[in-house]
Amino acid sequence: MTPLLEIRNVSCRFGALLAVNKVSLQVAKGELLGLMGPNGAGKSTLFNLIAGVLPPTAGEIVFDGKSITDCKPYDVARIGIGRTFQIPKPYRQLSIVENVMLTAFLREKTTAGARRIAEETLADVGLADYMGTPINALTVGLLKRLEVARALAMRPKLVLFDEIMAGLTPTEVGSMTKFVAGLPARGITVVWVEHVLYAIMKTATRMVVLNRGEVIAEGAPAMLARAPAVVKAYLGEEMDFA
Amino acid sequence: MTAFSQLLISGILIGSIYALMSIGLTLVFGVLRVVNFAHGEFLMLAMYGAWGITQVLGLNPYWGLIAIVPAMFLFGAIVHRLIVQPALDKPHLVVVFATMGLSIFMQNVALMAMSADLRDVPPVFAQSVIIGPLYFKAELLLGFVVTLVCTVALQWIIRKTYLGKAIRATVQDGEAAMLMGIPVPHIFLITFAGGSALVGLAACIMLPLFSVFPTVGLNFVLIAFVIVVLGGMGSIEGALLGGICVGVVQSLSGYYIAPAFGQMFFFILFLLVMIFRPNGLLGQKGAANIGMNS
Amino acid sequence: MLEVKSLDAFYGSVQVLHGVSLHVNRGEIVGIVGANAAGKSTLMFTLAGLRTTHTGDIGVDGEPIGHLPAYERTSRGLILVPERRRLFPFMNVLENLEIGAYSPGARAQAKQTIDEVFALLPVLAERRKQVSGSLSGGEQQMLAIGRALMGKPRLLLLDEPTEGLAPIYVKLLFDLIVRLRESGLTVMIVEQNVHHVLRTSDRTYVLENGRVVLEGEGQSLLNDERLKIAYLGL
Amino acid sequence: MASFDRASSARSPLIPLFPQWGRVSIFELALILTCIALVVVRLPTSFQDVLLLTYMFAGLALAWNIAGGYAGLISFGHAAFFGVGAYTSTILYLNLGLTPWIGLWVGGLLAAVFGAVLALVCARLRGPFFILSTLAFAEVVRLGALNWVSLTGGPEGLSIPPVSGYANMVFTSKAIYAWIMLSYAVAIYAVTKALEASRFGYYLCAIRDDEDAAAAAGVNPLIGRTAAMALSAGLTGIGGSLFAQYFLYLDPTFLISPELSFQFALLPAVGGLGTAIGPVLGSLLITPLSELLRSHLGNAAAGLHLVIYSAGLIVVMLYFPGGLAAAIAKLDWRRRRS
Amino acid sequence: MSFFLRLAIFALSLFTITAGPVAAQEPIRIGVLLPLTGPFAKNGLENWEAMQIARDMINERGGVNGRKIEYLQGDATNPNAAISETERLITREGIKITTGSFASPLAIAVSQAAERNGVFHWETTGAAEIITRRGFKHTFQVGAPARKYGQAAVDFVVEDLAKRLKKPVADLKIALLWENRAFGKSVGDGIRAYVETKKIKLVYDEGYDQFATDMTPIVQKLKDAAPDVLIAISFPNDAILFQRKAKELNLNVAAFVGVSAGYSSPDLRTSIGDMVNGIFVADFPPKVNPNVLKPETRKVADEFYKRYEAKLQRPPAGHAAAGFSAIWALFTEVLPKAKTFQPDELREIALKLDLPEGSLVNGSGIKFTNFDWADDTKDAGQNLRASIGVWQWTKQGNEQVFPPKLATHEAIDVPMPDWNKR
Repeated sequence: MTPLLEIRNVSCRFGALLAVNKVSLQVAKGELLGLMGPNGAGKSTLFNLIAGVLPPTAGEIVFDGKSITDCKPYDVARIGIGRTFQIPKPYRQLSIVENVMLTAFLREKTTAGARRIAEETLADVGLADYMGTPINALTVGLLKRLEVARALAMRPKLVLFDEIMAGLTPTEVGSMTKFVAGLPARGITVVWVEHVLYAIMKTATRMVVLNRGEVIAEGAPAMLARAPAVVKAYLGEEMDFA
Repeated sequence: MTAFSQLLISGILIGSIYALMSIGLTLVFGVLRVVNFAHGEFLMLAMYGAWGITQVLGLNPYWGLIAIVPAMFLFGAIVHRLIVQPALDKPHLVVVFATMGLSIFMQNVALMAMSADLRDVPPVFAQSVIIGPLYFKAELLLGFVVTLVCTVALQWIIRKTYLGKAIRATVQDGEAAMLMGIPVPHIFLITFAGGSALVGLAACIMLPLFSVFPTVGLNFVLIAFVIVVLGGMGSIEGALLGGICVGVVQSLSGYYIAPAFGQMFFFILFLLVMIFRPNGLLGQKGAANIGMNS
Repeated sequence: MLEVKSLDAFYGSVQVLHGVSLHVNRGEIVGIVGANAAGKSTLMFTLAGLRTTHTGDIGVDGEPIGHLPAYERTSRGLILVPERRRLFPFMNVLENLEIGAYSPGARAQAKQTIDEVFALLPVLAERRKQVSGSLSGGEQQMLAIGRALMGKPRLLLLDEPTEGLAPIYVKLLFDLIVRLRESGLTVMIVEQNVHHVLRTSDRTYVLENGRVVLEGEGQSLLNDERLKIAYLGL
Repeated sequence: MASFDRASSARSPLIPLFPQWGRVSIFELALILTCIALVVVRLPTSFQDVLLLTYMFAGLALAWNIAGGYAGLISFGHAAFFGVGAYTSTILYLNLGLTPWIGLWVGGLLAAVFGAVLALVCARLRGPFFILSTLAFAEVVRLGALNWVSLTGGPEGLSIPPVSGYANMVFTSKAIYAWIMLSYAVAIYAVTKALEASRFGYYLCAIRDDEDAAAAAGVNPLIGRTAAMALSAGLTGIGGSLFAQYFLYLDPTFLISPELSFQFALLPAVGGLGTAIGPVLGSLLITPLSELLRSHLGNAAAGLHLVIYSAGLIVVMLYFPGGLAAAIAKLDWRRRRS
Repeated sequence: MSFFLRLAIFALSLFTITAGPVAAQEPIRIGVLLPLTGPFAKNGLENWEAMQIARDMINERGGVNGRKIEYLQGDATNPNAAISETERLITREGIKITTGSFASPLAIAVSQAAERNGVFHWETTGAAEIITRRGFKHTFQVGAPARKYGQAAVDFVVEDLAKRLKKPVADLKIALLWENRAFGKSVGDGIRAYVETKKIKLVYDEGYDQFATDMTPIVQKLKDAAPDVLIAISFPNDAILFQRKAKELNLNVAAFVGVSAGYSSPDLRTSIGDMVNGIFVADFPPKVNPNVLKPETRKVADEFYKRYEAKLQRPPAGHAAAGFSAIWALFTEVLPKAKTFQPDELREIALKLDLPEGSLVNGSGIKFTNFDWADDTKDAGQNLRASIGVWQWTKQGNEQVFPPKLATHEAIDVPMPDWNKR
């Protein structure tokens, strides 16, 4: 079976910095792929390459059999890739429902239809009670959920989640984890970057570890958590103070 | 050939005067990210002040500098305190409209106080300076020299003095500057007041060249905007370059095309630069995006 | 030295810190660890007086400073080296250092301090005319610390100082922190790199979701399972 | 772009204050009915010119608001579109005898083309750079109009013969003009309301609030910005044609002036950017106020009325940055809290 | 909101109703539209002073048939405001007669608004040809049409200067420079057409923008063209800029004829000092040879000049004198004959006027065209007897030099000495 998303030897360079270095990845349909790595590992850059925000300096990205290497973000969205932003980017002058409607418009041209999808999606992510709240009064956690709702309202084939757990309370993390875990069953493939590792470790079907722009490990979560390279990359090296 | 040289050099000279009057604007623009739409009226006020000094004391306008520059510094500080500072943490449009309101306000106060008469001072120097076949007004040459000195001095202040370094630090990273103990609000105040003082300097240099009347600012303010953006916002040497570009384009287009098109050609030049080099000729990368999001 | 009591901090209307209380004694190295977005940087900014609004008390040597703007806290001896260094990229090393000594008290001694900083961080002396944006990451971090030292701090706050640094620099950095403490400086350090912090610090606070969830001494905390849970989710 | 503070995130902040029927609140309905009544009752006949100017500026402010308020394209060059509209219908009428009833659509179309060009020219510019570029653009259009003498009459401008008749769209009765201007304003109000309810309208708001997020939602920001500017410019151009038919004289220097562009932007800013009701409130407040100040203080001392007007403007901008609409909404908030 | 608006409008309408005087002899109310703010304000305010003097003088003489004159003022700062203000005065104040408006674009605008409302407009100084070529019935232009300024300038060059320059007319090199606004372009067009009939070719003919801040290219082009006579139509600011630049770049012409506002303004001398000496000005005569005036006009003229100088500490400029002349003619020649004060009646009276030159304070007469002007049948309401002359700046002040009938002095300093000899 051909993978839904295939990244072939993709590199991205900012001046002297090679942020992503010849990364190759395959994401199968229905997978929940976790991407982990310390700060500056290149996770967000990789996301931006897939989402069309950045053009890769080398390599190719293929989605659903078609190359999306040169696609703009709006093209990528239209072919069915949803994404969240690490720092939430809500439309500050719109209401919560309207925020979600904007992505829903990709599936439903009428306002009423989009509103229906938006309300369903909001209920889905547990924001049903907040529909009347002004954006500026939302906590980080709620904004993250709003990001998730926006990415899902377009009924994507693939979603890119970028640190959706950061800033959430433990209970929130719990319910969100459960929610994300259920997505593949609904036909949505997930690529997920997360710093709150216990959430992703429990959920992901497969993990990829990035460090300094390169893939350093790949495999089942439980296995990776013990891998020395990963622990080293994450918790830092032990230092010799002698 | 003589005609061309004359036009070119005259364009450079007048352009340097435009640059001088724009430096204050570029400074404020660069540091506070604020477009002062009342800049032309600041110039008008300072020219009236210089004119008043020549009338009351019978001195030539250059002496007016001694009083006008500090007076405009004070005026700038007051305007900053009353209008600009309260608008800084508000959306960008607030300061735009507030300074535009100030512009109308000052124009009409001037009209009430001074009437619409043109005010002039007699020429300071009796004769043009003649070099070969070329003629130059001595006041213009002096203005050119003052602009150069002023640009160099300002560069020196910005590069070498503590205040200058604090200003640059504020521009490069306002938050980090605060962490280093730089009182950023005071830096803003000093910059705005200093920019106004520079307008005062420009006014004294311009008074022997141009008449002053309540709406004189309108004749110059668009030129100043073009120069500031053309040169790259906040870039002092950019303002000089932009000013000279505008002066030369104006001079050559008036001669080789038609004077009836007036400022059209440098507006077109301006739009072209905006399309192809949105950061201006000497502007820092990303300058054009400043003010985009809060 | 530093006393923080039931600090609530907000970005706009969003509350990020919830009732954080902590203290730092003179001459201590205190670490703050926690997962991403646990509120570590917010705590630092709030202490330095930037970005957030807050309720609760912040006191330095018994004097409340919570109401002061950032630039006045500097002259009270509280200086933050912010995350990602935040150097003035178009200025050279020397100028960056000079700016560090902006507050009046520090400026008077700037010439002397600069020699001390160069003695402490010889790499900066070599590069004094180089534009800071062109320095390597490690050099930049040294400069950021040097710049802060120019302001004659009594309490130095370091936010993620090892981020993006090569191991050699990480070691250098922690050596430096220890030396600074020996010269009488109090240091508070926010780090992702748990090992480093716990090895170096006298006491460490663990933040989670804007709350202090753990407090303890270095080594003992490293062996505390609760840390791993808070941090790694293991 | 600059986001104006609004007390609640609802697009019509007045809704909570007033009961609503479908998309139209009682407040809006009452406002429109009052506007109609003011024309119908003809009580203060002598105020009809102020009234019709108020309606015209309400329409123009609404048109500006589509670009400036919804799409975040703060233009200080809308007088150029106004001028293009005015000149087009007038030139077609004077040279080809085409009735302005048709000419105004041509004018609007041409103005829309100009708007699209401006949006594309300024595609990469934001903030003050965008503002200054629109200003420069309008100046280029003005100087073009001034110097294309054979078409525009140059500095002497164009005069439309004041011969009344429905075909030439010239009337002696102020009431008819008031009706026309009112229809214009109501039509653009309806366009604005339709925009608010449409996918396109949401797209514009998204581009204004966060271009990256909009792109992630499948919105092409360049196309959105261009379309918004073209729509806004086109409606402004139609307003220009109506203006020409009322004033009957076009002078390039004052028609395409920065002052006029500034006025277009000012009314929505005072009333409340990015709301349908804001520009209307702005025009209802400012236009009569400036006319009355001029007529009552113009005689006292030259310039005094503008001194008062501008001082008021500064105070309003500094203390009510969200405009009247936000102020009213805030009022409501306080009421609900207490 | 709209309730308060309505309340405000209601209150204001009450105010305007009650503010009207209830005297038995109601005053004659005239709307004066002048630019009191903005770029034209200087001349507008001067004109306003002259008009106020006229009102005071007529009221002191007992008014018009016992009825006082009352002015209602509108600030016609630009054409749009001019139309609004005219509409306001007409619709809200019920004005039936308007006057003003100094500058051509304003005159075009004001007359447009007046005509559509069927109001009688007595234009004092506006000059653009288009004002009287739109087939308006109630617009009368007492000042001169633009072409007349140009004709006066060219006639002066041909009939007087050529002799003094000792050159045959055909050899004269004439340059034309005009400011690209309604007045400048209109005069420029007039001169171009007129010199063609005289078989003279212009060696230079260009307009420049009103916001010009640098005259170098123009002066340089003129140096290349090296004309004997330069005719320039300017507003004050550009006139000063031009003269300074001409001196700076040493542009010498044998004779310089400036047209109207820029060169006739009395404070040109305070602005550019002795550089004014020798410049000719084609404009309304500020002060004509008193011998050409009718005796009673002479008395009025003396009083006007005295009052104006007492009030403003300077003699009136030509346009102020013209404003006075025109409004005085309205007070003394038109209004006394009116009974109903309806526009149509006023129009009949105006068309019947036949005042020889020398009847008005500035030496003009009045005879209006009514589509019957020989060389242009499109014209209606244009004053055929408006006098435009040429006067010269001298060391002492200014002297009328042309036409010979109005002249007080002979032209001097022809050719003008070069800049370095002045």
